[in-house]
Amino acid sequence: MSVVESKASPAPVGSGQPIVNDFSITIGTKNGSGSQTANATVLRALFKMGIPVSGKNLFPSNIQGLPTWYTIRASKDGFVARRVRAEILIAMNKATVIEDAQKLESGGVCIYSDALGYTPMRDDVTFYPIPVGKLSSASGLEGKLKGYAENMVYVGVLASLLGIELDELKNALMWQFKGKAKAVEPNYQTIVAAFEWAKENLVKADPFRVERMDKTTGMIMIDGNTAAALGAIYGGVSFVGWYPITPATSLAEALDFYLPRLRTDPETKQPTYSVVQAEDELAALGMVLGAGWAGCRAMTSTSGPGISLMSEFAGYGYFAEIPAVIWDVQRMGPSTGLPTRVSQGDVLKTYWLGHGDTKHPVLLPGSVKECFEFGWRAFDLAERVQTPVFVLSDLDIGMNQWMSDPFDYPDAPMDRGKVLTQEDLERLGGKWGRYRDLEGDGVGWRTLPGTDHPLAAYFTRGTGHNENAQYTERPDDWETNMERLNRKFETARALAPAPIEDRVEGAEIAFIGYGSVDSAIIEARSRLAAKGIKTSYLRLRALPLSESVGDFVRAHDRTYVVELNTDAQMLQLLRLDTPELATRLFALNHNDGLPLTARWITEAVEKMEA
Amino acid sequence: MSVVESKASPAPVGSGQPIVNDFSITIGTKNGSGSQTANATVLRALFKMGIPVSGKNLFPSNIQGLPTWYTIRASKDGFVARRVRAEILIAMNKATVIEDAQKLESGGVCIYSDALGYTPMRDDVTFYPIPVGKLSSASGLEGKLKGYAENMVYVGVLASLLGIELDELKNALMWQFKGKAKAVEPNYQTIVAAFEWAKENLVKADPFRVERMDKTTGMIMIDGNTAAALGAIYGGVSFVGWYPITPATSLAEALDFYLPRLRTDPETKQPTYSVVQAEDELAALGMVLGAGWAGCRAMTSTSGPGISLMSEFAGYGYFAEIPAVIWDVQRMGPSTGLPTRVSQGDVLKTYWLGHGDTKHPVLLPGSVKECFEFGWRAFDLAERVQTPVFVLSDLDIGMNQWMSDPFDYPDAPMDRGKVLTQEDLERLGGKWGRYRDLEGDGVGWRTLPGTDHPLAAYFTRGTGHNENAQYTERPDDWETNMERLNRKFETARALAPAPIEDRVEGAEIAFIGYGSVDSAIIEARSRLAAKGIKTSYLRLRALPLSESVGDFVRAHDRTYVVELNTDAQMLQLLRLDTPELATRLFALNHNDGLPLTARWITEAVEKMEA
Amino acid sequence: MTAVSAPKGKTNKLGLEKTAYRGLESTLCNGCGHDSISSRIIDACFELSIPSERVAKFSGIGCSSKSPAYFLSRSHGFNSLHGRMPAVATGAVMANRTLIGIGVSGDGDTGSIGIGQFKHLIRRNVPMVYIIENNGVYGLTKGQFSATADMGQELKHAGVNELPPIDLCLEALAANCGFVARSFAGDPKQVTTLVKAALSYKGTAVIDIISPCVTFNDRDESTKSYSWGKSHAERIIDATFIPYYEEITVDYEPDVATEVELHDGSHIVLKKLGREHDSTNRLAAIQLLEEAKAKQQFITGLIYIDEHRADLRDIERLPETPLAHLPESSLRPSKDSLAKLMEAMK
Amino acid sequence: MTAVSAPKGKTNKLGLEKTAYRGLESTLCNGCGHDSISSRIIDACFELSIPSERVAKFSGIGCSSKSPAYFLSRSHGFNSLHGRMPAVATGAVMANRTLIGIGVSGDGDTGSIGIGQFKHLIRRNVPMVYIIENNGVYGLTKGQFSATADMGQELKHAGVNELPPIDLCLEALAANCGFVARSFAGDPKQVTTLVKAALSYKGTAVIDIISPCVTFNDRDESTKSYSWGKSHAERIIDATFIPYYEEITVDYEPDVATEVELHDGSHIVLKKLGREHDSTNRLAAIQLLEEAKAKQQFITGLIYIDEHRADLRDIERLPETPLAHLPESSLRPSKDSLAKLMEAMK
Ligand SMILES: Cc1ncc(C[n+]2csc(CCOP(=O)(O)OP(=O)(O)O)c2C)c(N)n1
Ligand SMILES: Cc1ncc(C[n+]2csc(CCOP(=O)(O)OP(=O)(O)O)c2C)c(N)n1
Ligand code: SF4
Ligand code: SF4
Ligand SMILES: [Mg+2]
Ligand SMILES: [Mg+2]
Repeated sequence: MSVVESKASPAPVGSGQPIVNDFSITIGTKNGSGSQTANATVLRALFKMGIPVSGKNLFPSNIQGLPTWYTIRASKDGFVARRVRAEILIAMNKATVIEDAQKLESGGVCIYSDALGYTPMRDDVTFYPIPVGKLSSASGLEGKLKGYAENMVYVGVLASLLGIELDELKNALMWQFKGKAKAVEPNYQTIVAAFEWAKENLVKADPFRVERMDKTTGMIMIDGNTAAALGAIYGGVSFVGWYPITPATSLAEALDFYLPRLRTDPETKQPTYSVVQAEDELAALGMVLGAGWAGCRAMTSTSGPGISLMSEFAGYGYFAEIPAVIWDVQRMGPSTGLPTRVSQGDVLKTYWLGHGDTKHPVLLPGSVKECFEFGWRAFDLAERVQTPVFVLSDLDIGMNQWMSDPFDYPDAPMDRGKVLTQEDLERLGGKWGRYRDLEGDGVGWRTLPGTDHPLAAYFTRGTGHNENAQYTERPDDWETNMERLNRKFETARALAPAPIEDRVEGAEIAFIGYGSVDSAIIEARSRLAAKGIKTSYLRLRALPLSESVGDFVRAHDRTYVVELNTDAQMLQLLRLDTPELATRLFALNHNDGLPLTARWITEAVEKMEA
Repeated sequence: MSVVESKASPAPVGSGQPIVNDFSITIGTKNGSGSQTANATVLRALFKMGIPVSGKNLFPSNIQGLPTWYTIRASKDGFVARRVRAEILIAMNKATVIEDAQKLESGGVCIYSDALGYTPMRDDVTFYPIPVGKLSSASGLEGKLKGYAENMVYVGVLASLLGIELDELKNALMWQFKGKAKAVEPNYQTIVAAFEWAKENLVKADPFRVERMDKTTGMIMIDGNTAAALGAIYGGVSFVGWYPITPATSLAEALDFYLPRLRTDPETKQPTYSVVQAEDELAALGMVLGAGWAGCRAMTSTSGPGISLMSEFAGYGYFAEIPAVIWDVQRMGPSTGLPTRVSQGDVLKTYWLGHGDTKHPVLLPGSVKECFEFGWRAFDLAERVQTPVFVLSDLDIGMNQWMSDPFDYPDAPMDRGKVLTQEDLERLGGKWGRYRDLEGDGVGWRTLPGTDHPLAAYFTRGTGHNENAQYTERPDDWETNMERLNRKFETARALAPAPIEDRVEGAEIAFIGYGSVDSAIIEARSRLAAKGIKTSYLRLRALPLSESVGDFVRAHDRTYVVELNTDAQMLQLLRLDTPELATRLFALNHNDGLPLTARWITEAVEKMEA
Repeated sequence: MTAVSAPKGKTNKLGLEKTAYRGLESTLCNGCGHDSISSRIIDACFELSIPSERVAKFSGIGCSSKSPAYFLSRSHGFNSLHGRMPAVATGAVMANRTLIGIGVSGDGDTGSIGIGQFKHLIRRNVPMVYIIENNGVYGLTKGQFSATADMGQELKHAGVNELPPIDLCLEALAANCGFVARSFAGDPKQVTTLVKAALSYKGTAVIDIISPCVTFNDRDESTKSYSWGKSHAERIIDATFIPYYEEITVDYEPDVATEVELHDGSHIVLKKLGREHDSTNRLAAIQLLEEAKAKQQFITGLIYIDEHRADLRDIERLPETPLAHLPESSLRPSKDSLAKLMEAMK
Repeated sequence: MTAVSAPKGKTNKLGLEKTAYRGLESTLCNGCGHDSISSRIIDACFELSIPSERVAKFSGIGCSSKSPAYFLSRSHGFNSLHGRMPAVATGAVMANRTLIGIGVSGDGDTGSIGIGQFKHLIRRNVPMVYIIENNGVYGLTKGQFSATADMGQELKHAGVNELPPIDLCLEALAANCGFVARSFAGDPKQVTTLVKAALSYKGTAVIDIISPCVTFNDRDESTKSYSWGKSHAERIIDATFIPYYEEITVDYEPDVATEVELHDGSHIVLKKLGREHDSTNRLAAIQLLEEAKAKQQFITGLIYIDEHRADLRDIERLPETPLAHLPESSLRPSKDSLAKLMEAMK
C-alpha cells in the first residue's frame, strides 16, 4: 500500500520509466452528480494536446444516485478501445471505491476523495487522497452547483499529476460552456486551486505522464448518434417519427437540435422537415412508412424493444416496398435487458424482422464517420431499392465520444429511385405497373400520392398483389412477386457498402468483425502481430453479405467472427451465406454489456489457436 | 370435346379401365353460397364407405361472393395430400368455370351447372351439364336456403356417377345436422332427386367409380385446430388470451366450444378455465404471461401478424422465464400476405422471436393427431423448462379435414415443473433463489404469487437480474445468467419430441420435412420408390433440433429439406446446427399458397438428381 | 358483388361525371352497410368537385378497411395494418400537405386494437376525415365481438357480450377532437352532408357511422342493425354544408340554428331538430352522448365542432411546398455548412 | 437514495410493524413524488392489515414503474413492458382470484404507449388498483413530453409542448371505470385514504396522482410541479374510508355527505368540500373534470364511484379455487370423455 501523504516517494510496482500518453483513467462517481462536464473537460484537453483519446460512459439505468463510471483512454498509438483495467482511478463514490480500486491495473494510481472514508488496501497502487470538499470551495459555488465544482477538483489534481496543460483545460471549459465566462470561471478557479494544491501537497510517485503530440490535428470528436443525425440531415431527411428509448434517444435529440440550425429555409424561415414524437414505436414506424410512401425521406431511431414492436410494420414495408430508414442503436439483452449497456444482439432480428419470409438490408457503421456516411447513404439505398433499410449502431458507438477525421460531404447527388412523375405518365400514356420489373433489378416504378394524372394512383397493400398492385390470390402471382423481391434483394446486395478488407500475406487466420468492435480488433491484431501472429481482417459494412466475403474466408484456414452477443449471430449469417465454408468460421463472441477489449480478443484467439 | 347430352358414350382419353377409389374432386363455387355442407357430406360419405379421403378448402379472404374451391381426394392407397390437378370438377361458379375446366386432368370429368352459360372447350374431358335450378326445387326450400339446396344437387349427381351410397349420404347429413330431421330431409330429397335425374339422363362416360372398402375403420375425421384445442383442454389449459385472426380463429373457437363441455366442474357447474378475447395480440400474450406467471397453464393462438406483434412479450417471457404456450397457425407471406393460404414461413421468426439473443422451443406437429398430442405436451414442456413454447401449425393442417387414428389419452401426469410451495419454503427456511440452477439443467425454482410465506416473493423483470432475481448490471451476472439460459435451452432440446426417422437401407438420398408437408412426402417417396429411387425420411417434430439429425444427414449423400416457404427457413436452421454437413443439405422449398403435392416434390427431386 | 354508386350523367365543377369517382366493384356482402357509405363518399367528393388525385385513402384491416378500394379509383390508397391506419395517415398527410386524407376503419380496427393510435391521431389533430364503419362486430374474421358491441348483444358463435361498449364519439371528444359526428348508413343524405363538412374541416374529423353487418350482426335487437337504426335514429342536429363557392341561401331562425365558418370559407349551418343541443359546446356534446346512452337513444348529426384547434400541419409549421416535393437544394445543407460544423467539432 | 416510509413501531391487526411493508431502498431521485406515493401505499396496506403475500405488484417501464420494488417486499412483483402492464395484470389476477393487484404506472406508460391497454383493462373491469404517477414527462428517458404534458409546458431539451393533454381520469370515465380518483403526491393524507378505498373496491380503481418529477418537470409554472400542486390542489370531495371491521363513528350532515358501501362491507363516506359534486353521478364527474380543466383548476378527491359494475372475475364466473391452484383432476378431463369424443368423430 502506498498512500502519498503517509509515505514520501514510494516506488510502486512498474514505476521507474515514465509512461507517457498511454493509460486509461476510470472516474467512479454517483449518477446525476454532474461529473460529465469534468470528464469531458479532461477528455478534450488531452485531445487538444494532440493525444489520441476516447471517452466511454459506463452508466446505470437510473437518473440519480447509482454508481456510474467514465473511462478515458489516452493512447499514443491511437488505440481507442476500452481496456479491461484502468491504470488510473478517480474514486468519488463511496459505494464502489473498494471494488473500483481492486480492479486497477497493478502499478496503477488511485486518486480518491478523502470524504469517502476509504482506507487504501493495495500495495501495488499509488494512492492520492484529496480534500475535495475543501478544494471545491475555491469555486465560490453553492448548493447544487457546488457538487459540480467538486468534480473539477479531480480535474485539477489529475492535471497536476499527469501534466495536463491548464490552458487546454481552460479552452475545453470555454468550448463546453460556449464561451460563457460566468460558467467557465468558477470551474476553472477550482481546477487551478486543486492543481496548485496537488503541486504543493502531493508527491508524484507514479510513472504516468502526458506530453503534447500531434496525432489529433484536424480531427473532430463526436458521438455516433450525433454523427448519425447529421448524416441523416445531409441525406435530406424530411420526416422523423420516433419514440424515446435509451440509447437511441440522443440520435433523435440531435436531429431536434441540428435540424432547426441546418434545415430552416433561409427565405421563409420555415422548417424543411417535420419531427413527430410518436406514442410508441409501432406508431413511429407507421408514420415513417406513411411519409416514405408519400415521398419523404423518412426515418426513425430506436433500440431493441422498439425493434420488436416494429416487426409487423417492418414486414409491411418490405412487402409493400416502401422506403424507410430505421436506426437501431443496440443495447443489451432480450426484453428490457440492460438499457445502458452495449451489445450487438439485434443482427438476426433486424435482418429478418417481420414474419413469413421477410428480409432487410442492414448497414453496419463501424465508426462515427460511417454513422455520418450511412446516415445519408441509407436514404439513397432505401429509395433506390424501395424498401426499409436498417442501420445497426450500438450504445458504444452511438453514445460515446470518438475521434474522427472530419466527415466528407456526400460525394453524389441524392438517388431518389424510380419515381414516375405526372410528365412521365403523360409520356407513357398512363401505362405503367407499380410492381413491374422493367430493368431486371427487381425494383418497380412508383408514383407518389398527389400526382396529378388520372392513372397515377395505385393501391398499396400488405396482402397479395400482382404487377399492377391489384389484389390477387393466384399462386403464380405470388411466386412471381416473391421471386422479384428476391431479385431486388440481390440489387441491395450489390449496392450496399462493400466490406473493407485487410488481407495480410501469409496470414493463416483472419478476423471478421463489424460495428463498434472494430477498435478492439485493430488493437488486438497489433498485439498479435507483435507476438508474430499474422492476421487478416475483413470488416463487414452491410447485409446482405457481399459475395466477396466467401473469397476472404476461403483464403484463410480459420476465420474468427468477432461480435458482441451471446448467440454469435453474424457467424450464423456467414455460415448460411457460405455453407461450403461453414466449418472454417469460428465464433469469437463476447457479451457482458461492456465495450469489447483487445485483451479479450487476444486471449481468446490464443486459447483457440493453442 | 364430349358433352354427354350431345353425344352418347364417348371414349374420353384414359377411359376403358374403371378407376376405383383414386381421384380428386374440385368443387368450384362462390364464397358464402353455402357449399360447405354439401362438400362435407360427400367427404364423410366416402370416409364412411371406408375409403381414405381428405378435404381441403381453398378459400378467398372474403365473406361472400369471391370464388372458392373445395377439393376432396379419395385414395385407396391412403394418400391424402393435395393433387395438382383434379380428375373431377364440379363447376358451380360462372366466374371461374373456364379456368377451372382448363386445369382438369386429361381424361377427367366436368359436372357443371347449366345456369353458368358455359360451353365446354376440351376434347379430353367428359362434360355433364346439370339443371341445378330445376333439381333444387325438389328440396321445397325457398330463398336463401334454396341456395344451399343447389349444392345438394351436385351431391346427388356425383353420387349417381361415382356410385356413392345414398345411405351414407343420408348418414352424413344426419351427422352434420345432429340428427335434426327437419334439416336433413329437404337436403336429402334434393340429393335423391338429383341422383335419380342423373341416373335417367346422364350416360356414364368416364372411368371413375367408388367402391366400399375398409381402410378407415375406427378412424376419426377432424381438423388440426379442433385437435389442438382438445389437446390443450386435456393438457389442462386454464387461461386463454386470444385475438381473432385467420387461420387461427377456429382454434380459439374450438376452445370456446369444448371447454364448457369438458371443463365445467360437475359439482359447482363453474368453469375451470377463463378465456379472454383480448384487444390485440400484444395484450393476448401479455395476459398469457401474467397468467402463466401466476400459475395457470396459459395459452394463445395466432398467425403471422400476431406473432410479429408478440415479439416484445415473447422476448420478455424468455428472459423472465415464464411458461406459456403460443400456437402459430401459419398463413402465407410477409405482412398481411394471404390470410387464407398456407405457408410455413414463420420458422425463423418464432424460433428467434424477440430481440437480443432470444430463442424458443418450437413444436412442429405433422398431423392432427400430433396437434392433439402437442396440445397437451406443450404445457408440460413450458412449465418444465419455464419458458414460452411455440407450436407451429399451419392453415392446411389447422383448417382442413384429416383422417386420423383416434387420439391417445395423455400417457403421463402433468409436469408442473419446479414450483416451491409454502411447505417447501418452510422446509428450506425461506432460503431459495429464483434463478439458481440447483440441478444443472438451467431451470430454477419458482414460487407462485400468493404463496403464503414471508420469503416467497421475488421480483420478475425483463431487465438484468441475478440468481436471486435482484436487479443487476454486473457483467459477470449477465454472463452467468445467459449461460444458464443456454443450458436451459439444451434441456429443452432433450425434452422436446424427437424426430421420426425412416432410414431405408441403401438410400442415397433423404428427405427432411415437418408439419403439413408430411403427407406429400409420404406419397412422393412411394412414387420415387416405384421408379426405383430409394429415399430415407426424417420428420422433424421440434426445435431446437435433436442431436440425432446430424447422424441422419451424415448417413446420406444428399438430404432434401422439404418446406413451404420462400427462404428455405428450416434448411437454414439445419445448416446452422450442423455446419459440417451444410453442403449435404439441399433446399426443396415451395411457396405458392397451396398445400404441397407429391408431384411437385417428385419432379423437383428428379430434376435435382438429374 | 355490388357496384357502389351508380353514375348519373351530370358533371361537376371539374367537368367530371360521378363515374370518375367510382372504385372497383365491391367484394363485400350484398347489403353490407359499408358499401352504402362508399357510395356516400363518392357522392360527397363528386358534389364538392374534389380532385381525386389529391385524395389519399387510408385504412386498417377488416371488411370496412377494404372499402377504400371501392371508391375513388383515381386516388392513391394505403390499406395498412390492423389498427394502425392513424400512424400511416399521419406520416403521409405530413409528407404532402396538399393531400386530402380520407380514412375508413372498422369498430374493431379503431375501438379494439386501434384505440391507442386513434386517440393520439386526434390529440395531434392530424388533418383527415376519419370514418368508422361501426357494426359492433368483427366482420372479416366472421363474427366476434368488437369493443363497440352492446352489452347483452348476442352473436352466433361468440355468445353474449358482457362488457360495456366503447363510445367512439365520446372517445374522440375526450381526446379533444374538433369534429365529431355520428350517423347511420341507412341515412344517405345525412352521411353525405357530414362527409362533405368533414372534408372541409381542418383537423381530424371523426364520423362514427353505424353500418350494419348483414352477415353477422343484423338481428333486429342489435343496435347496429338496419331495422334498429331505421326505427331509432334520431337526427338531433341537421348540418347543412355549404361549400365556400356557394352562397348561403338557406333561411333559418337564428335561435334554432348556428352557422360555423370553416377555414376554407365553407359554412356549416347547424339546425337543432326537436331537442336542445349546441354543437359548439364540448361539454354539451359529452352530455348529449351520455344522456342518449342512458336512455338507449341513437342520436345522429354533427355532435361537436370546434374550428379553432391548430392542426398538426400548423403546429409543425410545414412549409408551403410539400415536404415530399422539396428539391435536393432544400434538403441537403451546403458543403460549406458541413465544413463549419466540422471546424466547430475540432 | 431515499428509504421510503420510516417504521413506526406500532403493529397492525396482523401483528406486523410497518417495516414489514417496506420495499428496497429507492433508487429514484431525492424528492421524487413517486417515493412519497410508495410510502402511502405502505401506509395504506399497513393500516388495512393487508397480507403482503396476497398482493401482486405490477408495473410497466419508467421511473414510476420502478416503484413496486420500493414497497411491499413480501409481495410478488412483475415489472413488465412499457405500456403493457394492464395485460399482464389481467392474466395474473384472473389466474389467482385471491390476489390483490396493485399496479403502478407513469403518465407516459399509461397515456402514451399504454392508452389502449389502459382503456381495455377498464372496460373489462379487471379487479386491481391502478395508480398513475403523473408527472407530465418521461422521467426515465430524461425529459420528453408525455401525453399528459400541458399545452405550453416547457422542457429543457424538448422545447414547448403544443399538443393538448390527455386527462386520464376522463379517459377512465369514458371507458366506464367504476372508481376514478385524482390526488397529489404532496397530500399524503388524501393519497392514503384513496389507496385504502381503492384496495377495497371490486373492479378497476384508477387513481391519477400528480407526482412531481423534481429533475425534469418541477418548474413552478408546470401543473405537475410541487409548488403548483401545493398552491392549486383543491379537495373537492373528502373521502373517508372505513374498513369493514370498523364502525362508522363519523358524524356527518346527510346533505353534504354520501355513504357508499363496498362489496366487502367497507364504507366510503364522501363529504363535499365547498363545491357541489356527486361522486356517484357519472355525468357530474365528467362535468367536474371538464369544468376544472376549462378553469385550470386542480381538483382532487374521489371523482366517481360505482360499486355495482360486475368485475371480470364475475363475468368469467371464476370458480372459488384459484385457477392456478386447480388440481390435475379438475384440469384434465377423464379418459372416458376422450373416448366418447373420439367415438363421436368417427
Ligand atoms: C394484427 C392482426 N390481428 C388480427 C387480424 C385479423 N383481423 C382482420 S380484420 C379483423 C377485425 C375487423 O373488424 P372491424 O374493424 O370491426 O371491421 P369489419 O370487418 O367489421 O368491417 C381482424 C381481427 C389482422 N389482420 N391483423
Ligand atoms: C418499447 C419501449 N419503448 C421505449 C422505452 C423507453 N422508456 C422507458 S421509460 C419511458 C417513459 C416513461 O415515462 P413515464 O411512464 O411517464 O414514467 P416516469 O419515468 O415519468 O415515471 C420510455 C419511453 C421502453 N422501455 N420500451
Ligand atoms: S361480413 Fe359483414 S361487414 Fe363484412 S362484408 Fe359482409 S356484411 Fe359487410
Ligand atoms: S427523473 Fe423525475 S420521475 Fe425519475 S426518479 Fe428522478 S424525479 Fe422521479
Ligand atoms: Mg366491425
Ligand atoms: Mg412520467
